[in-house]
Amino acid sequence: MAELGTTTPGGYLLVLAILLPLGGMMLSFTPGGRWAERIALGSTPFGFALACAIAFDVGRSGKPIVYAVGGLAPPLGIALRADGISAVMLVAAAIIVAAAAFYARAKFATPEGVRESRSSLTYWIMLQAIWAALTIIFVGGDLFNLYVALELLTFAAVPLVCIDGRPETLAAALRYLLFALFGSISYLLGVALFYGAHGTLDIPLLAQRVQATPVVWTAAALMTCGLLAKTALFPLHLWLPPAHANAPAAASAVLSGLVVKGSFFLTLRLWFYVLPALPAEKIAIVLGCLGSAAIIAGSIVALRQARLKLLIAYSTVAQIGYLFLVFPLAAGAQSWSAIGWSAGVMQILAHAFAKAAMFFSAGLLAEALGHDQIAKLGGAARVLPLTFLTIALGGLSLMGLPPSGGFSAKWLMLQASAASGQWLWTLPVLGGGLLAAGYVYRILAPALSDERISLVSSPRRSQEVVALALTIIALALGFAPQAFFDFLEIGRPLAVRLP
Amino acid sequence: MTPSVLAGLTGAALVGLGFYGLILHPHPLRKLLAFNLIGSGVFLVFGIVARRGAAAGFRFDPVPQAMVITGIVVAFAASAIAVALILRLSMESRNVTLDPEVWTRPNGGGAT
Amino acid sequence: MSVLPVLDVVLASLVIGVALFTIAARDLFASVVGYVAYGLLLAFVWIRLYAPDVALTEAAVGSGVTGVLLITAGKRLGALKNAAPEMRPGLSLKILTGVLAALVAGALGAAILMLPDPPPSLAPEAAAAASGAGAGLENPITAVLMSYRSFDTMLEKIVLILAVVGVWSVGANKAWGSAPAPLRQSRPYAPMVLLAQTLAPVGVLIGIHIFWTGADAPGGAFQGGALLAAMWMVTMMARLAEPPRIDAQWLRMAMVAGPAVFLVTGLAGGVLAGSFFAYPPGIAKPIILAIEAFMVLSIATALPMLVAGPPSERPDQ
Amino acid sequence: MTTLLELFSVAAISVGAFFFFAGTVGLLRFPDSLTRLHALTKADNLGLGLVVLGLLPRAENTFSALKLIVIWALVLLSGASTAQLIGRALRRGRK
Repeated sequence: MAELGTTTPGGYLLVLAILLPLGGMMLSFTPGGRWAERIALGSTPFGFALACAIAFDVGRSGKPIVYAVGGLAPPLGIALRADGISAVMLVAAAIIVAAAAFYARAKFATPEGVRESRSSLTYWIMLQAIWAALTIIFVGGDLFNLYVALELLTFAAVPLVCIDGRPETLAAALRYLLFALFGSISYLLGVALFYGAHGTLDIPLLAQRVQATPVVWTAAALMTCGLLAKTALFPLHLWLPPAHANAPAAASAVLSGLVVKGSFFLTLRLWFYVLPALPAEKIAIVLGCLGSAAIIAGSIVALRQARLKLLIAYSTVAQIGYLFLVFPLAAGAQSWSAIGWSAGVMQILAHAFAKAAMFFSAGLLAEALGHDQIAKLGGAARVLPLTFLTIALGGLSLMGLPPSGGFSAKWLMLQASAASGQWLWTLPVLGGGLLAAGYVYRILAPALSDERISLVSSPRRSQEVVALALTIIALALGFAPQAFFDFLEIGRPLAVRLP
Repeated sequence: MTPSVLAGLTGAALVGLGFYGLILHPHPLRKLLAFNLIGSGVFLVFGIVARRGAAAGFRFDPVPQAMVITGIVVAFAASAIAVALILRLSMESRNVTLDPEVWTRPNGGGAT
Repeated sequence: MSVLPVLDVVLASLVIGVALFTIAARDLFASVVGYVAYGLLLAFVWIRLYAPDVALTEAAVGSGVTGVLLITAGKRLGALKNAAPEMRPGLSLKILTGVLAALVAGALGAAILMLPDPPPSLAPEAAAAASGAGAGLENPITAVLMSYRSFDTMLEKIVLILAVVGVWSVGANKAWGSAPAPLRQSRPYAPMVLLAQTLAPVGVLIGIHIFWTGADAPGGAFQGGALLAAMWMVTMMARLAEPPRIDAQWLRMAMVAGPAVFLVTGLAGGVLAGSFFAYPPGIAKPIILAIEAFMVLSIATALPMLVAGPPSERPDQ
Repeated sequence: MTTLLELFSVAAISVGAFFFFAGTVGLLRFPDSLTRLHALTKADNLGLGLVVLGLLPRAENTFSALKLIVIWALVLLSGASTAQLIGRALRRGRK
């Protein structure tokens, strides 16, 4: 384990990947105005290239790449590490942020004749801040450093929710902020106890030292509760639908596709990287049950929504539920845990791309029709074919029909349940798929009818293409080769049961 | 009882008190105060961890103390954003409530 | 020496008592005032935990600047006259929450009592690194903040800028670019003006002193910067100065200066010192002091802007 | 000489502490806000002044003695100003 504290050859890439959006953010803030947009857009290709370089380096060496910041190894210093899932998440985040940036040019370009406008500056700065925070979350190796990154993520996400300033968005943003603050303070309390018990916050060092003591259990419980509140796992999901549905589409896509995954990623880090040695079967079952409840409840509520964006937001609540099935399905060092692990990561990715595409399409649709009432979508597919194609293909992935990333994820989940003999988990997976089919049908069926509908404005082709491109990625994930799943295993610690 | 244990138990009590206030108070500013109480309780836990870690000629472990300083700054930033939101919300409407029922508007905008 | 334990118990009960008042007070404003008093009491607890640096931060930020923020908010809310929604929670909910809160506090208290003995500590590592990566800084906390965990410190300063943008973004579209509302609504008042005129110069000197001694004694960039911020706020309250326009270039550059210089030095470390965020040996201490000086500037400008709130459409009301 | 200074120091601090005590009693017992304010500022100014006076002989060097005096002066300044501000707020409230 000693090598996890020393810098590896490609390690400097991790620092650059973090500093690029941070520097871009500060550079955007100082001159402001149109520079914010230019810098944000201009930095996305570089960020994508860095993420790819990191993924390439991890794949080539077959080991995590590490950077000890300041040349000082943990426990005193802070280390950054990228393993298989970090690299995959970095690439996914870079793609979705870039897509959001290109999509948002239409709405958040600084208007003519103004030097700087409120919503434009806020959007471009917060987008870069979200990107920076997620990058740190994906590669951070120190629990306190990750806390600061979590707060950075919150402070960047909340203003996006209320960016158009209507009272209901302000209320949604405030509720989101309070939930998120509760989440991070609870996480921080766990961090304090971990430090008090073991004198380090470095993830691999902590993993070596932890024992199943009451202090460690308390710390783990506090951190998990905090992260669940931020991830909006049922029953702590109440803040999510109004927040995500009221934000502008260019922001909702990032919030739903990426931001909630940040805190989920840390939950994975906590249980699979910090505490793999803990006998946590019961915790895994509790998390799995909450996830199942989220799948069923979220989908049923989604079925009853009148507004398209709220429906998609409730669908996020349900899809987050699937993520938590990874805890019972990938636990331990069994032959089947790798299947469960692949399923979980695949679900993160498939949902990120499909959901971002659906929010983009919902935004286009609302702009073109002047509303997003599902009941009044009659005939809309005829006038907006590309947008509805995106919704249909994204829906395919959400339902879990082949060929799509969503299908792979759910199929792997079924396989893992079968292999591990935990048959009960197949019920929420299948039930959730059926319910998802129901709500996707609710959108598509009226849209495909013969009614006549008039457009307020016609959508931009470039925005439609961005949304379609993301769904195509979500579908392409369904063809991921075995090498991809092997890549996800790089750096995943296998449980070594404590005596 | 040593001062550090006493401070730790004080911290635990503050976390409990803040938790109670955060859940029960309907007014968001009161919730914010409760959140700050929890925050200071958590910082006290860091404080006793630092105090217990006195070694090598130091009367405290400097690492957790430095974390508290960072934490206080972050908590202040959080309070500032929350206060701005609360004030704006109360200017925009008569409701300062966060009750989802009040804000569920079936024909609401927010379409784009 | 035997008085101290009694004083500790008295202090702890006072802290909890004031916290209880903050939670239980009927009146919003009373609760806010209780919170400010609570912050000051906490500073004493920090002194007793041998944490003078934290005590300074708590007094300056946790109680001082946060106090101004909350009291201003309480007054503005009171002026708006839309009181809290009268939805008193029911008794059963109260009992349930109370039990839950007691459970949380109990579990936490038990965990604290069960922390291992001998306690783990990074103090030996910090002592060993003091002359190397610690750059010979006598104050180990400054060494942690500026060297061992400098990455966290840079991020924290960026969080402050982000919070400023977040606060500004809540304002109205029309107001964008103009200045925030003044910190006090009233006309200049002689005693306040006198206070600002006499206190501010002294306070600025003390702030710089706290920053400068921070390398070797309790204090540092944050505490010093917070004091400078407070002095700027006092002059704004006396209406000797008004909040600046939010699109002023000097303001934005001052706020970004600290983290930007930090980031650039961190990058330069990759070339000059062999590792990002490392300092070249020998000149580490002057470099750290230079970064801290810029951070003082950033903190002194960012904190008052966070308190002043979003840009306002009516600058003179 | 040292004993005399020591005695003076203890006496001054004790008298200062008494003023603080009296001020606190006043704060709790006086009937209205203005009189309470009077009690409070008396305690602050006089009590702290005496405590500082008592601590002066114990200061390690001239610089720290100077610091003590500056502290007293700052508390005097801020105490007096806040008392003015509170007093004005009270008078406005009565109108």
